[in-house]
Amino acid sequence: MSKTENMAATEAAEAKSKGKLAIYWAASCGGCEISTLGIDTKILDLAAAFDIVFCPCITDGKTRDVEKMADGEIDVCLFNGGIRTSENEYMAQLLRRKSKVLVAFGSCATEGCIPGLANLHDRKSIFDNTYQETCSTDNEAGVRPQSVTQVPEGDLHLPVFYDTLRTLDQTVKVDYYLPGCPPESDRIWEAIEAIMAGQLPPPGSVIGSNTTVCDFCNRTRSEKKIKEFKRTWEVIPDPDTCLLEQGLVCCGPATRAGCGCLCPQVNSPCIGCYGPPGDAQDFGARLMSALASVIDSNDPREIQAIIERGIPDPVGTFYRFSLAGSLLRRGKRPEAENGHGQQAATGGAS
Amino acid sequence: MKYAYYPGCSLEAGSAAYDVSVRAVAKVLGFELEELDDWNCCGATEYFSQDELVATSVIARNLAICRPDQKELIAPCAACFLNLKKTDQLMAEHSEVRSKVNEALAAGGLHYDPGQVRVRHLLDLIYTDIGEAALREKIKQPLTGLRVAPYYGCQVVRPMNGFDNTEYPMKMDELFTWLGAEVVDYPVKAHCCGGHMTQISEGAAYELIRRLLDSAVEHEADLILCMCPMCQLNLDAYQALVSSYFQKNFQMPIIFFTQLLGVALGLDFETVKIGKEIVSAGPVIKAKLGAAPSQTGA
Amino acid sequence: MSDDSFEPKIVGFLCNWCSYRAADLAGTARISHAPNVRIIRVMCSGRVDPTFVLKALSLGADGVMIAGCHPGECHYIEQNYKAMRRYYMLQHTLKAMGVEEQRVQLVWASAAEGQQLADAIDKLVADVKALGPLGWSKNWAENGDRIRALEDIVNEHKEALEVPR
Amino acid sequence: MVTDTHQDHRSDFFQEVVSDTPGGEQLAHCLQCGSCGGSCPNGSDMQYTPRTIFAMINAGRREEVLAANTMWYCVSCYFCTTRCPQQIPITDLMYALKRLAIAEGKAKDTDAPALARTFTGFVENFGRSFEFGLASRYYLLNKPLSMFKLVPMGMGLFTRGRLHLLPNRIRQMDQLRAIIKKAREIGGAS
Amino acid sequence: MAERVGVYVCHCGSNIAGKVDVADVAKFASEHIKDVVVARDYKFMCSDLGQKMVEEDIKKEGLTRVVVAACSPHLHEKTFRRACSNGGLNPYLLDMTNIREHCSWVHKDPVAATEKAKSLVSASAERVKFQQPLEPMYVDVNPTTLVVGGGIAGLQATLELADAGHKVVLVERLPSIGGHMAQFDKTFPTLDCSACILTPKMSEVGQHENVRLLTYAELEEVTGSVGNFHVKIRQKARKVDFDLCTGCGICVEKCPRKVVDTEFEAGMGMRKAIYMPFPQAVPRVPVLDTESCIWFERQRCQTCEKLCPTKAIRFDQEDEIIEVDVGNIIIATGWKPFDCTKIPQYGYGRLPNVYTGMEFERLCNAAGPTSGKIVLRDGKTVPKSVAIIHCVGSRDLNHNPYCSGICCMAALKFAHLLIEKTGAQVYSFYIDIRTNQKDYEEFYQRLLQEGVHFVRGKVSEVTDATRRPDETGKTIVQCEDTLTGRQERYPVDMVILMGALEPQFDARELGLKCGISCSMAGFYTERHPKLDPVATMTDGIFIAGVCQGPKDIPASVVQGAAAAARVAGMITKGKVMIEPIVASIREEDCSGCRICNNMCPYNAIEFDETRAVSRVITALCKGCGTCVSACPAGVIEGAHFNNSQIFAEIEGALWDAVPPAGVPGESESAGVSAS
Repeated sequence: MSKTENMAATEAAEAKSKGKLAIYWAASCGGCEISTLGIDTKILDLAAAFDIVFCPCITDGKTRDVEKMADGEIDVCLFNGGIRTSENEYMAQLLRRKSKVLVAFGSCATEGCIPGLANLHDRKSIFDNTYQETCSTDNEAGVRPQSVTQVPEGDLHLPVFYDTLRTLDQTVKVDYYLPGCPPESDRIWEAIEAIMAGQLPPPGSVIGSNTTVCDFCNRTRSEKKIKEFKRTWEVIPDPDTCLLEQGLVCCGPATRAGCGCLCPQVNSPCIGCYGPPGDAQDFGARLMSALASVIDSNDPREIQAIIERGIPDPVGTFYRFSLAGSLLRRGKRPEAENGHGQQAATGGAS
Repeated sequence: MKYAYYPGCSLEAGSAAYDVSVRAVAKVLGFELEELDDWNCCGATEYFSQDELVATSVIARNLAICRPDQKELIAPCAACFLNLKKTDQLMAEHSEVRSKVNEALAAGGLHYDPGQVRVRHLLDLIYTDIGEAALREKIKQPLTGLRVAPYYGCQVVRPMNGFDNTEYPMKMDELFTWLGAEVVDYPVKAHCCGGHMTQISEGAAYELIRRLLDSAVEHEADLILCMCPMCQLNLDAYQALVSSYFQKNFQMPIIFFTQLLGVALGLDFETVKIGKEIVSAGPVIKAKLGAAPSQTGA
Repeated sequence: MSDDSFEPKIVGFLCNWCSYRAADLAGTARISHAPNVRIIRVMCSGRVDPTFVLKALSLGADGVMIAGCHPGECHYIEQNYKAMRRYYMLQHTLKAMGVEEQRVQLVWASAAEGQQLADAIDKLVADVKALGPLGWSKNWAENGDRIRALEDIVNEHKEALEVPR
Repeated sequence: MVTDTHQDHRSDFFQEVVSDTPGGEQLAHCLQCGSCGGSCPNGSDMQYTPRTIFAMINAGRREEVLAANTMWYCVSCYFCTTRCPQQIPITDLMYALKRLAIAEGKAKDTDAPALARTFTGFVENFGRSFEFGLASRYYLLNKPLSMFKLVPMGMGLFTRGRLHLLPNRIRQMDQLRAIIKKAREIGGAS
Repeated sequence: MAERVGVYVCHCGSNIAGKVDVADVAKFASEHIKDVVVARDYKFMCSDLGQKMVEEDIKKEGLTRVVVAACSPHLHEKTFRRACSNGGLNPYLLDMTNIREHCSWVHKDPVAATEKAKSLVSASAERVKFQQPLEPMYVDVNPTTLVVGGGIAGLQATLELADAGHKVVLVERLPSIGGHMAQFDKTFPTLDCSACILTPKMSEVGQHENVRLLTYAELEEVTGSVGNFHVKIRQKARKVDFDLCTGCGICVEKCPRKVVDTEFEAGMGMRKAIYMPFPQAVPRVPVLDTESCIWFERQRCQTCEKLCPTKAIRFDQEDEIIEVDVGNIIIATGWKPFDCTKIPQYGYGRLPNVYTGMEFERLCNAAGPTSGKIVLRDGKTVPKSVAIIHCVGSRDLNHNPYCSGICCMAALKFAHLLIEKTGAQVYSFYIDIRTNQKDYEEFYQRLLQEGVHFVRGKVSEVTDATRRPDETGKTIVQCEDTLTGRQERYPVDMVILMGALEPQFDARELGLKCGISCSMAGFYTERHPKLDPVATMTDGIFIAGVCQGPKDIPASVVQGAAAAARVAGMITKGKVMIEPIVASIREEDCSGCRICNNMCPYNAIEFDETRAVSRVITALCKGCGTCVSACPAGVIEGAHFNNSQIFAEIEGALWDAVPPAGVPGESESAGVSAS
C-alpha cells in the first residue's frame, strides 16, 4: 500500500463519497469493539464518514460478502485479535486483499496480548488443559476438537487450531498499528480523525505517542535502587512515590503512553498494555534490562535471589501482552516434528 | 527452637555420655533436638578410602531423608559433622558430584538438592543461637576455680566449619569463660588426636596423644573438654597406654564439653554421665568447685 | 541429539577493554579454540542489551556469549555488575521459555586471560553441541496441519482469492 | 576449566589422581612450597611428604607413589588443606591415593584397608557402625596378638558401659543397600 | 540511497592468508553482501600501498563506507581511520574486523576459519552501513596538576612537574609527606640510609614555589574530566594554626599524654597527643590527635595552648573543604602492610617475639624507639637466632595471590642487618628467591657468603608448643625443608614475618571518586600493562608507585617521573582530543523515569527537574553504553555503538543461519498470497 494509494483514498473521501470501513475480530476478547463504541456520540460522525461494510459483531455481514468485494474496495479495516486458527488466518488474508489500509487494532493484533501467552504451550497441552485437566471438566472419553469430523452427511470442518498464536503482521502486511488493551476510546477517535483527514504517518507506523506512561505519571521520582521486588498484594503503596521505587514491578517506564496513566493513578502498577514505545524491538527485553539495572546488589547469589523471589513468573511479567510479538515469539517446543504427543514447553509447567 | 539431630554411631554406644549430656543440656537451655528418623552411619573416614561416590551417597542419604521442615541438622560428632557438611558442599560446588549422587540416591527413591539442609555443629548452636546472655542467665553452678583446656580437634574446625577460626578456634574458650571457668590458652587445642592411627601405627598415634596431654599438663589444666567422640576415646581410653609408652604418669580427665556445661547449668553428675570416662573427672570437679555440685538440676 | 556434524552458530559480545583483548591475546599466543563464536565488539559488557541476545537467538544463533572484565575490574568501574544483573534476569526469563541455560553464558576474562577465554569458548561450544541446534526459526513454523488447513481453505475459496490480472 | 587444555601435557597418573578427586585439578598449581609436609602431624613419619608425593605424581612415578606409606599416615586433620596457599584439596587427594592403592592391592605394609573394609562392612549390614564389633573383628582378623595389650582398655570401657555388644540396625536397610549398589555401579570419582 | 561499501581483506603476509582463503572471502563480500561495490584482498593492508588503495577507492569508486578485515582494531584502527580521512571520508565510517587474532591464528581448520572470516566480514559490512560520521572534540588543559599521595612516587612526580615550571597541588593524608620510605632504616641493595636520600626531596617539595602542599588532607570529590577537573579536598583540622606555628616543638615536648604510635613507629614506640610523626617531618607543623588529647577527653590540661609562644593552638579548629581546579591528576597513594594476624598459625599478636617487617624496620632504625638496637620485646635480650619468613600473605590464594615483589630483597636486607648488628644465626624461609633487578642477585650472593641459612619451604606454623627440651623458651618454626624432604623444627628467639604489600584500605573508594578501576587484588588498572603503565582508562588520571602494583623504591621513582612526563606532555599540547563515542538522550521522548540516573559511575547523567527529563553531560560521558541498554524506552542513543549498528552486525554475523520463518511475504504465506 503506497502513499499514492492513500492519497487516492483521501481524495475520494473529499469527493463526499463515503468511505468503507470494516472492523473484524479474530482471537481477542471483544474489548476493542466496546472501546470503539466508547467514542460515544462521535459514532455519528463516524457513520457520516464511513459505511461500515463488515463488522460481524454489530452488523449483519457474511464472509462471502467480503469475498465478493473487489480488491481494495474497503478503505480502512480495523482488525483486532491475533491469529490463532486457520479461520483467523484466512480472514486476515482476505481482509488484507480487500482493504486499502489495514490497521492492527489493539494489543492482540499488534503483539498477541493475553491469548499470545498461550505460546508458552503447544496445542496439545492447551487442549489437554482446556478439555481435560481443569477440575470442573468431566471428559472421560477424552474428546478433543477435530478439524475434520465425518458424519453421514459428509465432512464437517472446524478451523484448525494452531500451536502458535501470531500477530497480524506476522501473517499479513500491516499498514498501521493502534496499540492498547483495549485502545482508549479517545485514541481510537484520534486515529479515526487522522484517517478521515488523511493525516496519517508513514505506513508501518504506530499511531500514538512516543513517550512512556511515566510522562503522565505525577508521582515523585528519584534515582532508583531496588533491593526487593514486591508483589502487589504485599504492600499498600505510597500514593506519591514512584511505584517502581517502592519495589513494585511497574511497566510504566517501558510502556507507550496513551492510556493516560490509568493504573498508577489508582495506586496500581502499570502492566504494560500499550506495548513498547518508539523503536524498541522487544518490550520484555527493555523492561528486563531496566529492572535488572537498578537491582541494588553486586553479589550474584543475592541478585538471583532477588530476581527469583520477586519475579516468580518472568514471562507473565515481561511479556504479558507481547509474547507473540516478541523476538522469540513463543516458548520452546518439544523436539518432535509435529508438536503433538510430546510434553509441553518447559515454561508452561512453571 | 527446634533442630534435627544426627547423633551418629559413636553417640549411640561408646560415647553415650556425649549424647545423654547433649539431650540434658538441650532440655535446660530450651531447645529441642528431634532425632533424624532412621539415619545411617556417615562412614567416618573409611568410605572415602574406598569409593568416593559410595561415601558421598551414603552420607547424602541422611541429608535426603530430612523432612522439608528440618532445615538445620545438628551433628555433635566431629566426623559426622564434617562428612555431612562436606557432602553438601561438594554437591553444591561440583555439578557432576551432584548428578551422580542423586543418581545413586534415586535407586533408593531419594533426592537431595544442596543447600536444602544446613549442617551445623552443636557448639555453633549453643554459642550462636543460645548466646552469652541466655547462657549466663541459666548458670546454676559457676565453674569458678576450674582450669579447663578446651580441645577442638580437627574436623569440627577444618576445613570449613564457617563459625570459628581454623587455626586458633576460640568459641569453646569463650563459652567456658562465660560459665566462669579459667580457660587454659594452650597452643595445641586444634591439633590432631591421632584419629584412627591408634589402629594403624601405635607409635605415631601415641606421640600425637602425648603432645596434647603434655601441653595441657604444662598449662596446668584440670581437665580437657572434647567435642568429638574419637578425640575423647583416644585421649581418655589410651591415656594409660600412652603413659606407659612414654614412661609418664598422665592423670588427665577427658570429658565432653556438654558434660561440664551441664554441671554449670546445675545438672548432677549422673544426669550428664560424668563417671563414664576412664580417668575420672568427678573428683577434680568436686574439689575445684568446692561444695559438690547441686543435685538433680534444681 | 549431539550430532557430530552439528556446528553451533554462536554470537559473542565481548567488551572492548578486557575480553576482546583476551581474544586478541589468545590470538597472539596462538591458543587454538573452537571457530564457532562470531565476535561482536561492544565498549562494555554493560552495553549488552538483553535485546541483543534475543535478537541473536531469533536470527538463528544456537548460543550466545557475553564476556566482560572481572567483577571489580571493569574499565568503566562497575558496569559489568549491571551486565551481570541483566544476565541473571534474562536467564530467569529464558529458562521459563525453555531455552537451556548453557546456551547463554556470561564469562569474565581480563585482558591477560587469553587462555581462560579460549577455554570458555570451547566449553560454551561443547555445551551447545551437546544440546543440539536451538532452531528458533523452526520453533515458529507451524506444524504440517497448518499448511494442510490453508491448502483446504485455498481450495474451497479459490475464486475469492483469485486476482484478476 | 583453566587446566583442561593443559592436562594432556601431564602424566597419565596425574590425570588419574586428579580426575578421581572433586577439585583435584588444583593440583596443577602446586608450588612445591611444602606447607603441607610441614603441617602434617605425622609428617616426620612419612616416607615421602605430601609435597614429594605430588612431585612424584607429576613425574608419573605411579608404582612408588601407590606403595608409599604417606596416605596411610594421613589422619584427615585437614591442616594441609586449610594452609595450602594454592587451595589444593590435599586431604581429599590422599583419599584418592588410598582408593587407588587399595584397588590395586598396593597397600601392603598397612592394616588401614582392612580396618576400612571392616568398618564399611558393618555399615553395609547394619546401616550403622559398631565399635565393639569393629574392634574385635578387626583385631581378631588382623592383629590377634596385639589384642591382649588392649584388654585392659577394653575392660575399662566395658565396665563403664561403653562397649555395646549388639549394633543397631536401621529400618530401611534395603534403601541404603540399593543406594550403595547404584553408587558402586556408577563408580569412579563422584 | 544505498551506501557504497568497500571491503578490504588483508593477507598479513601468511599470517591470515596461510589459514583463511582471503580471495574467497573477498569474493563472498562482493557477491553476497548488499551494497558492497569494491572487495579486494591485499598482502599488507597496513602498508603505505594498502592505505593508498583505500584512499584511492574512496575517491574513484565513491565509497561511503569502508571495512578492513585484518588484525585487531586495537592495533590499526587509527591507521585506517587516517586513511579514510586522507581519502576524504569521515574516519568514523570505517569498521575493522579482526580475522587474524580472532580467526587465522586460533583455528586449525582452514575451511572453518574461512567460513568464520566470512561471517565476521558480513557482520562488519552490515554494521558499517549504519555508522554515522562523527567529529572528535577538543578541550583546553588546565596546567595545574593534582598529585595524591606524598610517598616517594608522589614526591618524584611533584618535583618533576614543579621543576619544569608547572603548578602542582600535593595532597597527603598523614601529617607529613615521606610515606613508608621515611620509616625504613636502610635501602637495598646499596644499604644507604633511607632518610638520608629521602629528606632532601621532602624539604625541596616543602619549599618549592610551584608546589601547594596540603598535608593531613584527603581527596573528597572529583568532578569534571580531562583538562578540567574540579577537586574538593578535605583539610582535616590539625588544631594548630598552620601560619602561626613555627615548628618549635614546645607543645610536643610538654604534652603530658603519651600514646603508642601505631602509625609511624608501627606500634613499637610512643608519641604525644600533639605530635610530629618524626623529626624530619615536612611540614614542621604538629598535629593534635583529639582522640588521645586530655582536653578533648575531659576539658582539662591546655598545656600546649598555654605554652605555645605564637598562640597557634586552635582547639576549635574544624575540617575545611579546599577546592582546586586542575587539568590532570596523578594518584600515588601507595600501600598498606598485610595484617599478619590473619594467619593465626604464625602466632603474630599471640607470641611475643613474632614481628612484622615494618616493626623490624623501626627496631633496626637508629632513629627508632630502641635507637637501632635489635632486642626482643623485653627490651634487653639480643636474639641469637632469628627466622625470617617470606611470602606472608603473598603468593597465597587464601590471602593475596600475587607476589609482593620486594619482600625477598627486604628479607635479605634484614638478614644482613641482623648479622651485622647481632651476629645472630639467621634462617630465611622462602619458596623462591626473587632478585631480578640490577645488583639484586649480587646482594643475594653476598648474603649466602655471610652465612644466612636459607631453607626452601613455606613455614607451616610458628608455635610455643614445645616437643623437645631444646625448644623450651623458644619460638619454634615448623616447616618442611623441601630440599631434604623432611619436616623440621627450628627453635629461634625471634621471628620476622615478611607481610605482603596490600592496596590502601580505601583504594577502591578513591578509584570510584576518580573514575578509575582496580584489579581483583585492588591495585589500580593501567591503560596498558606494558605500553602505557602509568595512564589509566580515564583520560587525565595517571597512577604511579605501589598503588599500581607492588614495586620497590627505584621502580616507584621511575613511575612517578613517567607519570609527570605524561602530564607535562598534556600541558605542553594545551588541548586534548576526546573520542566522540558518547551517549545522548532524545529529550523529546524521554519521560523522566530516572532509571538511567544511577547507571553512570561518572555522574554524566543529570536530571532536569523543571523539564522532567534526563540529559547526558557529554564531557563526562566515557561511552560505555550501559545507560543505552538500561533505558526502558530506548531513547538513549550510543554513538558508534547504537542499536541499529549492533542489530545489523548480529544479522550479518548470522548470515548463514536459518532465517526466521513466518514473516509475511515469505515461503509459507506465499501459498495463499495471490502474487
